[in-house]
Amino acid sequence: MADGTTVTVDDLVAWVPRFSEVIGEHADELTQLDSAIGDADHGTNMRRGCRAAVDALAAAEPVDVTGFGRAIAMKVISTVGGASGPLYGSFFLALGTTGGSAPSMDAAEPIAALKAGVEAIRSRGKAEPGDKTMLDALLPAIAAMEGSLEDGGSLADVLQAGTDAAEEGMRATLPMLARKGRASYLGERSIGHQDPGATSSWLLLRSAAETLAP
Amino acid sequence: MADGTTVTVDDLVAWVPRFSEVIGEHADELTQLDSAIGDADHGTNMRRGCRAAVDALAAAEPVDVTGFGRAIAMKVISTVGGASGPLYGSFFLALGTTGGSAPSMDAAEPIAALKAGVEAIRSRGKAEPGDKTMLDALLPAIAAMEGSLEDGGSLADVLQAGTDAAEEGMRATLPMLARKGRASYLGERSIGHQDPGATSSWLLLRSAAETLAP
Amino acid sequence: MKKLINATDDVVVEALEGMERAHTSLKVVYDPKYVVRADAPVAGKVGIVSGGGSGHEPMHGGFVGMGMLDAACPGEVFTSPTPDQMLEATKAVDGGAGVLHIVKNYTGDVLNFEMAAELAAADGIDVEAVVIDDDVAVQDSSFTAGRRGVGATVLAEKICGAAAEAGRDLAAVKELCERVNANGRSMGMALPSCTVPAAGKPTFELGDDEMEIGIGIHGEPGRERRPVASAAEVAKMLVEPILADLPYSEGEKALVFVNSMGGTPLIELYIIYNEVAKILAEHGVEIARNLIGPYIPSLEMQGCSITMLKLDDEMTELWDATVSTPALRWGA
Amino acid sequence: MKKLINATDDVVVEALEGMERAHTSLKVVYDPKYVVRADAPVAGKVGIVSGGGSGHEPMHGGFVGMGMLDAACPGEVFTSPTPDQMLEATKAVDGGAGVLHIVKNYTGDVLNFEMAAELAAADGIDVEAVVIDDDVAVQDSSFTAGRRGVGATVLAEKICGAAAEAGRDLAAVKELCERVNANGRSMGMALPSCTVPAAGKPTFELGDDEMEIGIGIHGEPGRERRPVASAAEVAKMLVEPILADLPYSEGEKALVFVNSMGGTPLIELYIIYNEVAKILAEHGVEIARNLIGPYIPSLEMQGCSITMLKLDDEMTELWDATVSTPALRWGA
Ligand SMILES: Nc1ncnc2c1ncn2[C@@H]1O[C@H](COP(=O)(O)OP(=O)(O)O)[C@@H](O)[C@H]1O
Ligand SMILES: Nc1ncnc2c1ncn2[C@@H]1O[C@H](COP(=O)(O)OP(=O)(O)O)[C@@H](O)[C@H]1O
Ligand SMILES: [Mg+2]
Ligand SMILES: [Mg+2]
Ligand SMILES: [Mg+2]
Ligand SMILES: [Mg+2]
Repeated sequence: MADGTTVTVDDLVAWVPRFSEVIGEHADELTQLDSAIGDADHGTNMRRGCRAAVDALAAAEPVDVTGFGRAIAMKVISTVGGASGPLYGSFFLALGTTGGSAPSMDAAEPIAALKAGVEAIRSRGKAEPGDKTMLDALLPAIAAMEGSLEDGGSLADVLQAGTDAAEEGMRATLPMLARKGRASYLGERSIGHQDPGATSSWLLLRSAAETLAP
Repeated sequence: MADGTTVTVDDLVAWVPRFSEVIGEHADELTQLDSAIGDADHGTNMRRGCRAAVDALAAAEPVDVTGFGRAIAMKVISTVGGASGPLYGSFFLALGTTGGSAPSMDAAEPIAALKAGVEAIRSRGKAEPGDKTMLDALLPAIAAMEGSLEDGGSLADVLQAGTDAAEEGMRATLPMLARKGRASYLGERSIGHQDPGATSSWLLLRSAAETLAP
Repeated sequence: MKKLINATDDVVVEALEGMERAHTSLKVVYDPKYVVRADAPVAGKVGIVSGGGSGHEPMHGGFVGMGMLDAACPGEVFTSPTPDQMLEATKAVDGGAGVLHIVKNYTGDVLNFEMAAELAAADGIDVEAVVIDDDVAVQDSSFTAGRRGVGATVLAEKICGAAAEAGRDLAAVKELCERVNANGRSMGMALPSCTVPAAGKPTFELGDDEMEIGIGIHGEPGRERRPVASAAEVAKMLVEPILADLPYSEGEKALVFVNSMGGTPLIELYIIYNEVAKILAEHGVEIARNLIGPYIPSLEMQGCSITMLKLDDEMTELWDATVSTPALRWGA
Repeated sequence: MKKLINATDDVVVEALEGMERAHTSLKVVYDPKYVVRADAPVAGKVGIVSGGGSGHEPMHGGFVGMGMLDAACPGEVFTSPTPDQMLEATKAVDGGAGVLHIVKNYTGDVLNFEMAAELAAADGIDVEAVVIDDDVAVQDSSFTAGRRGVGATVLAEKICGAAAEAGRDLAAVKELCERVNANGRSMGMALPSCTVPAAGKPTFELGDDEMEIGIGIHGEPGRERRPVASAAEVAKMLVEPILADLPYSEGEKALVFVNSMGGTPLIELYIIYNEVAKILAEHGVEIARNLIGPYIPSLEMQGCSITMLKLDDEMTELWDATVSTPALRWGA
């Protein structure tokens, strides 16, 4: 159980059904956003992948962070499809590897693990900040969490800071011109729409805050 | 020129542009009627055929009734298509043959020629009265014209009687269940719609009244 | 109306020009209009001519070529061609062994082909005609114009084309065509209707949750309107009337043709085919051959039709024979 | 939404079941999903695997067979397949001569194929990948994900399939695929959009007199919205950017592929082809080969795309070589 500073594998395992739940609630909205600047499947993709990940996790019963990351990553990669599948898959794989083969993470470790996940998205997708992708929610979130951590925030504070920054980053994608993914084909016309991937990334962090440090 | 009892080839030749004109005015309506119980082309078919017949007639310069009938029939047959093409084509062919190789028709002759035309439609299409086809306008018109003729009506009276009967016959197709042509596929659902072919047949007689005995 | 056309009056001619430019194996004659094998007439071979309204492409022009039709006469969209077209096409393909007209049972087609046959006979050509009437949606009685000719037409053209190519005589090809017709049954349905270019709006309007069962191929409405249903239910609504009309004994073989009405994509046709296959398996009918695709559509209408042909060995062999046309091609 | 489906979640699997039932030359594997030649692996032959979102049928499953693809991996509708699919398909077709992945340049496809190739390489299979990016509607710059892969994919699959069948080695087939890509250019347009089954309504809405120029094949909007125009104007809007991007010298030969986005009927494709042929004649480009039909559609979207491939003798010969797949078949 979360004691305010430690993140256990059980906490991580609780994160995924919650993420799946909020994705389910927002699936139509995500698909809606993707139909404006993409191909109208982001919500469907994410819902399918999250459900599968929940089942996979229940079956895998991981005992360490690496095992957790690997179990989800493989499932996400093989069920989400599209651009977001390999990206979120890489996120969980790197998170797990960095989190290590211990049953819990302490102090700065959870944030380092999240950061490794985000960096994996960046190196797989080769997007830059401002390209109007999920990175525009995730990178500011990492920065905010690192700042909050330095300021001595509790894990709950840190994750809340990350969620807030992700939400702001997500909203900031609205005026951006897309340079990566399907939305980039729209050029100027991508302006004025919020990025679906940034939106699901905010939900990822929000559900982390809710479950890792409740 | 029409003198009240005689129908000259010139009168017949004047009939066709007038028919073409009223078909043009009613083309959308005919197509509309055909879209309710057919395939939405009766107006288009008739307009195309009538225009071609007008040109053919101008080129052919027929000198007798047979020549008139043949010139139109061949053009109508080769331009209208659909069910109505061979039917109206047969009408003009038989009208011409019965009208004979004289430059005009007198007394009962024009009505006999019209009747032969209608009989040709009947034998080509094998429809019966009440089948919801053009015959339901044409057969009552022939009967009315023969009656008016017997009553000593002038050619104008006779043709007007025919037009009135055709109009009534056309309206009477509304409640009929179609048994011939494309509309028959609809069964019960053909009830409540006026037959497009009966409508164009009424226009055929109306334009005859206007031009053969003006 | 949104269509990739220039003027509505030029649709048929310009599409023919496109065909002529695309397929060197074909020749197109414009006055009167017909599409003919470039090597016609084939001496000693029975010629096969079909035709009908345009808007059902590839039927019939796309079926002209070695092993199938010798010529096709396109009418305006959804309108029968005229006798002068069939007469000239018949003359062009007569290789001395006579000509078979394959006619779909629509009043307009029948009357116009009839006139053409009379004219061709007067010119001394041996002409026979077979009227295809496979659509079980229409009650065949003296109170209707009879069943429409739909999907079985494609199968008859392929099978008779192979027989003619193999050197059978006119009587034999005609008899075979009647046999295909006697053993073929179809039924179709539509989700939304289609728009005839010259009419400018859909032939019939369907509510958001309605479909039309028993449609023909001219965009005309059908037997009944129903709430939209699943692929499994639709397959049942189409297959059951076919089997009721022409029952199959255990082990009898069928060619199953799942046709798109135009706007229904292939992925959905495969779903329908899957359901049809399941239904037929329950009835003990073996699907020996199949054809899946938009071969006799109605412009962009969404929906499908199913045709079943009860196969014998001869028909199967002729179906498998080499064919080389723009739309059907194998073995060549 | 009106579609001939059962549940939206079952669309892809049920269509695969239909394909499997319909085509004995194919085998379908369901977990993970791929369609493969029944005779795979062909010993000593380079295997060719492609894949992508579903909803573009016949691409890619309909192109599996002798002379074209060895396997195809279907994703959900308009969604890339996943690496486990490509990995298993790659293993299934590896006949010892290595495997070529033909990938359309969509971020999702590229990332998923990349992961699959890494996994296959780890399993000791020689894998090469070519990313097709022929869509001139997209500016190819560091500010975009680059040009999309569209119509040239079909041509690359046919030509490389023939080369693999003829026994060329992996490096040669890869080089050829890059050559096809370098010489292929496409551009597409839509009248109305299409509806992804799981989304339930059209991906984008167009006004009654609007069309969308420069669309991709995933139903996504394109380069610009314009008032609807005639077939002649549309042909010009699609061909001119292609020629601007890859000019043809007098006498150079092209394969012209006029593709339906799904809901546009063949009669209109021929009208477009006719206009394209006229434009190219003015530019002195000879159309040596053509392909006309719905080979890479977007469900029932109305509209078309044009692909031009600058042909050399080798590509022409490989294009003409025997192919036997559900969707493309000649010489067999
Ligand atoms: N190269 C990239 N790097 C990071 N994120 C990306 C990249 N390309 C796309 N994305 C993200 O993926 C989201 C779309 O995901 P999804 O709709 O599931 O996949 P697809 O675009 O293949 O349909 C976008 O909104 C964007 O946030
Ligand atoms: N067998 C028939 N006898 C007489 N008239 C007929 C017959 N069949 C159809 N018609 C007439 O033809 C009209 C339809 O003509 P049209 O729409 O031009 O041809 P099509 O039905 O081939 O599209 C019908 O309204 C009907 O009056
Ligand atoms: Mg998407
Ligand atoms: Mg009609
Ligand atoms: Mg008609
Ligand atoms: Mg997608």
